[in-house]
Amino acid sequence: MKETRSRKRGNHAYYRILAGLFAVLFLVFFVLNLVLPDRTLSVREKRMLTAFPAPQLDRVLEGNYSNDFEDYASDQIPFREFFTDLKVYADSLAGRNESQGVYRGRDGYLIEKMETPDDVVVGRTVDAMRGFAELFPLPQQMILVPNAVSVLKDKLPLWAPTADQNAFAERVAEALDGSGIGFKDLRDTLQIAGLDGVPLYYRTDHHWTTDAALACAPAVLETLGRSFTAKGALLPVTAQFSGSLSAKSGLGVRERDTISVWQPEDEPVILVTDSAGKRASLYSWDGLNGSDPYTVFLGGNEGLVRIETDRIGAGRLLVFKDSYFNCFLPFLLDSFETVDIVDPRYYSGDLLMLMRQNEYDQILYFYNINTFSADTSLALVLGEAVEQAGRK
Amino acid sequence: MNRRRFRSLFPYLLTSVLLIALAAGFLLSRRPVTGADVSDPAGRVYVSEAGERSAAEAQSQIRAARKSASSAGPTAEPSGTAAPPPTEPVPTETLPTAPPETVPPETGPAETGPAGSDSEPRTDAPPESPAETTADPEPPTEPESSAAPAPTTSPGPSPETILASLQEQIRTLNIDLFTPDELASIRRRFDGAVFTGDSMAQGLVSFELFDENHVKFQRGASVGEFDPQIQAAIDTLPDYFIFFTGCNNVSTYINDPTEYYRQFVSRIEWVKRALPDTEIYVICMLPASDRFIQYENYHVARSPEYDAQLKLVCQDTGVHYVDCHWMVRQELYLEDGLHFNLAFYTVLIKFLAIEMGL
Amino acid sequence: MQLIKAHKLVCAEVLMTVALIVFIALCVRGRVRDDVPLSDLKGPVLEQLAGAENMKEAGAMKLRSLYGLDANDYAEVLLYIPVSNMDAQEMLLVRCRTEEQADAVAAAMRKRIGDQTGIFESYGVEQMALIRKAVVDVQGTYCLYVCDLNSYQAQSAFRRALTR
Amino acid sequence: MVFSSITFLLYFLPVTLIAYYVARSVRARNIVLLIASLFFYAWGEPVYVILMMISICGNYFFVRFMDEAREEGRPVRLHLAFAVFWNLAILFFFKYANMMIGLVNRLGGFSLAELKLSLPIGISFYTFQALSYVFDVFRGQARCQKSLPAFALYISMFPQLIAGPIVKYMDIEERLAKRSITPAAFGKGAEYFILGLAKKVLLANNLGALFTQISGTVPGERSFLMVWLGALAYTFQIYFDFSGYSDMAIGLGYMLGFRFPMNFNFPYIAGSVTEFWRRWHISLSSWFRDYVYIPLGGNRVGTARHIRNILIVWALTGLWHGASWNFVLWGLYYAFWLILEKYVLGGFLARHRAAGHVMTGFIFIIGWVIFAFTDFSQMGAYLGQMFGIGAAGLADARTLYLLLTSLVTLLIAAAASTPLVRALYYRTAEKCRPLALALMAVTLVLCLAYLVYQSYNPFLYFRF
Repeated sequence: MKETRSRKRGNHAYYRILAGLFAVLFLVFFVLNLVLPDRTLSVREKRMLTAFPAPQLDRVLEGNYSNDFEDYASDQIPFREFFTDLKVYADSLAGRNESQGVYRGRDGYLIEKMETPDDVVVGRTVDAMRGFAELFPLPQQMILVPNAVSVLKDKLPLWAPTADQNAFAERVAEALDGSGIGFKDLRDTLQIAGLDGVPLYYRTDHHWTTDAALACAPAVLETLGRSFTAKGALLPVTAQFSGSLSAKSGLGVRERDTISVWQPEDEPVILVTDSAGKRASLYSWDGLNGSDPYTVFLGGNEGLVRIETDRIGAGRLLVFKDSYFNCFLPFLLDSFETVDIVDPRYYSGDLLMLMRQNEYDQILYFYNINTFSADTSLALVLGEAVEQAGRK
Repeated sequence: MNRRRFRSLFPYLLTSVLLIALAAGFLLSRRPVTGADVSDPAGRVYVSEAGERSAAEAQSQIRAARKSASSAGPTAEPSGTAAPPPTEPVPTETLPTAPPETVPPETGPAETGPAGSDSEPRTDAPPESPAETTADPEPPTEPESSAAPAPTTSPGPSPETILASLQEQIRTLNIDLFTPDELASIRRRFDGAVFTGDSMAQGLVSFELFDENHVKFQRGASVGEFDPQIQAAIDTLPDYFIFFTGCNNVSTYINDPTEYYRQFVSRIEWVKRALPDTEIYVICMLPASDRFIQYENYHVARSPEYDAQLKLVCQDTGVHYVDCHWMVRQELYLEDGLHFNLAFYTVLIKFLAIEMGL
Repeated sequence: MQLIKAHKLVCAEVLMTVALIVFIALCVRGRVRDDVPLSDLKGPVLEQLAGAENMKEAGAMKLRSLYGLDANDYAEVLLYIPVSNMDAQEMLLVRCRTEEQADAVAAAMRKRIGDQTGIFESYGVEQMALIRKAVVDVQGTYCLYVCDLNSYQAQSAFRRALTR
Repeated sequence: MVFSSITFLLYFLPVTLIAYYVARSVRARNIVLLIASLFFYAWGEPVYVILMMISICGNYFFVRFMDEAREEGRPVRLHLAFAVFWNLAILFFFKYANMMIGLVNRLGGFSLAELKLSLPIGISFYTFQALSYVFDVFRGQARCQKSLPAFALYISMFPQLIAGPIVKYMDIEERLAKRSITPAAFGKGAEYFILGLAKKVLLANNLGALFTQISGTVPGERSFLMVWLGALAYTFQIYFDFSGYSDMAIGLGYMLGFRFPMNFNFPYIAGSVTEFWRRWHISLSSWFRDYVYIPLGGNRVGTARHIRNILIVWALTGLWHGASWNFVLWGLYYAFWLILEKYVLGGFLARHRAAGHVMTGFIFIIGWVIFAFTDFSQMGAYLGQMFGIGAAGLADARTLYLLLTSLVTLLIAAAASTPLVRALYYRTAEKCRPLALALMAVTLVLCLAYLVYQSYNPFLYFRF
């Protein structure tokens, strides 16, 4: 071929050095990879790294072993964080500002995209809620908290595509119409608070801040027929918070958020009961220092948590919730005697028995839009109770 | 370096500088983060009294608030108090059991127990009721429960009528099980109670009568082997603490019933110290079925002897001994002949509710 | 001589063709089908079970509380639990969406055996007899857990229904 | 195993190269390379490695015994036909059986159950190499290979086993017996390998993600500009994926002392479809030319038979790329343009170079859309939208966002598909060596970074 001949005289010196460079790079890396010990935990990604997969005959024959080994090889590569940061840096040079569904917004905000909701899934959830309301015609409220992708729209990168949370909220409101379940979308409350300079969402995590929860407390309690009069202050407990969106996308690894906690002047006496036993404080301080500081609110994944307070006769509340409610709970404690909190994703108890055992005065559904639009557990838990009631 | 050579090398130098700049930018971006410390503009630091308070204190404060509220106004729901003890239940036909070989217990209850019992142990005098009493179960003695404050009898049929209907159901062996509403009200009344024991207690969970928060069991454990479960039960800060143990203890302490006595006393003392104002109930040691004794394990035939020890433990430690022998029927055992079926448990719980005055 | 030489070529051709056909047959037969709906599998497997009559179908909540699995993650799920929970007969059929999912389901099934053993170990004599015969089997995207006197017959019925 | 994986780069390659250079004689090196290649193949296909061994042994014995028979003057034409049929039967059964069953079911109304057989990786490549060996020996262009390991090495050598180039036996015959490696050759190999890896990992994978996102969008939400952006992205993805692999294969060949033929010669700067096919997947088109087109008479026959030859060869070329009818359509699509250029547009193209380039560009972009969609209805919808039928408006925010965030990659891709980038690199290598070396090192590290990130799937901890 004409083309290869022209390089015949090529500069051999260059290729000899390149050969040396290539050999050295690969040898050094090969030796380092064998010598350095395997790591078990990646703090940055908040996950366990794959350990050496012992070859089993059936896995090898099915051809799955090669995938296991590739996971191990790339998990245990030396300087793993260097490489992931380099990739993210190169992406930003190439103009990409989205990784794993998370946008790198302005002012250091990481904002999670909303996937187009599956109306069948949401329909099933709403039907289950209506069925449950017929079974237990107690006063019930649905609180829907919009996420940063809708409230902090101006922080999104130019033209960044995402599903519309406001339209979704309106669809849910329509679906709940006439079901006896009150509906409150906190969009306006949050926007007003935002204008007053309240920091509404964490930069590196998908949750809303305690400040935002405080700003919405009066509106939420009003829907529960109570008023939020408690006085107190929001005090910071950590400024080292690097949240789940940064772990998920690898972006914003240098950003840190501050978590604040509500310090009321007249603090109610409370007794918290969950699977780990009973404790007198709402907050889990070792959760704060663990791998996800947001678990300072109410601890890890609990199916059922019971809160008893010394506000006797203030009513008994049942809450179906996701993690957005955890930091809101302190604002309710003044207004109720007992608060039973069910997180359908982890609840495997008998909801019907729970309802029969306790005479609740009110039911509260407290969800953020991203989780609610893709949730299947609430429909499962409510549906099981309704079906059991039908059978007995 | 003459101008022409410089001009020809210029693009490469430019690219090199750009490359170095980008590399520097990247390395700078990986500087370790020195996060700000936690500073509140007004200098306040979060201090939570709730944090200092122990769970037990919190519970007692909340209970106190409830009591004061309930005495103030009728709205509070009736707090659990002991109903009046049942009058003379009529024991039906006695239980045919093989006469136990009599092994006179040499010494009184030992002083040392794992928790060092400081209650008034019967140091020297051997327990008066010699073990060789006939197997005829005396009628349930008067549990020396401290006189409870004026009981507010719950509405509905009086305990006596419930007990009579239970005995009738046992006699005719057609026992009606819990309806969902009955079970819900039973669970509400037993909300302040916790069971602990071996597979006998585990039956309460298997039959879904109570959830795991109210039953801390260790299958196959004799009285000295389920301390973790006792601790877990204590941690739930219950109003009522109920021991429900079975025949495992017979084989474990086969040659020393008094050791069984000593172990049980120390556990009860431990619970009394941990939960001073909690009422403790001990369900009697129920015998195994005849076919189990014949085919499986003749040791178990001596269970009444250990049951007698258990009664002594209750008398000595001043806790309630719940005698359920009258409800034992061969037909109420499961296939294994050692455990009981749902019908038996249902009657047991209804009877327990009466005994505890819930 | 030529005859043998000629034969060598023909023998090679025949031999290699036979080898090819055998390999193809093994491949085709070994392949597990992934188009079989659970409703077709339910019949053959259930009729093998000795304790089928005192079992009842259970829903997604039981699947979560007993196995910690979420029914929505899988294509189809079929769970049978004993009528009285003092018995140990149980059967779970899961049709996964991918083969990777099958590994996680199999692990949950093995953990279930451990839980059952923990419950019945010290006193459930008959129950332990069943649990010792419990079977976890993965065929492609199908996972089966059977705890019954005839678990092995149920497993072979499960495999027969899935291979060609 | 694939080249673009950490397992290959940090485990397989170093071990293999060290073992290869420790072995002194060519025979020992052949053995080392054979073992490594079989392990390489078995890693991803533990069952089908047996099929490849059957193909190797089969071809080895057929050709050897045929060679002996031919020396004794006995006719072997029949056995040759059987050998060819045997190889094609393997390829047909494992790759095209389901396609044909589907056809038979549709035409005859039967309902034969489809064979759920997964496609063995690289079967099209090693079958074509085996056939090239059979033809070369039969035509006397190569001597029969007496040593089974050497022949097995030719078929299963790991650099060109998975994605080619398809090496004709006669091109490699003498290097199987005698070859040497100089540091400069190793360096040359390293250069090819790094550039190939960069094409695959940095360009092909990223543009592939863009195309997947666009083709995955519901047709109703795809604007006119978006579908063209998607087509362009796929055009670059398929080129940089294929040519990246070929460059890596050629690079590894250099490191092992082989010289594999150039497989891609900047096809996207072709001025006509004919020239495009002289630059695209050269080893495949030359295989079809030598073993199918010329034996059929090539263009030395009348126009009608020449057109028939082009149709046959290009339909087969399309079919070779994948077991579904859109590939055949893709082949015939090019046959149509080749015939048109041969008999109609020839003169016009010679005179209007610029128009030729633009026209060829549109032709192969449309061609790649046919190639990309195995489902005709999706293909139809996509193509329709490319011509304005059913597109949701000229452009929308989503399209502009996709264009904005992939602009840099597209520009680099466009530059890299012309000889410009390589020419610049060679001049840098001569004029300012440290910069060239630095660029090579940075490129390699970047490729590793992107490969490591693929496994970056933090446990969705925040889902609680």
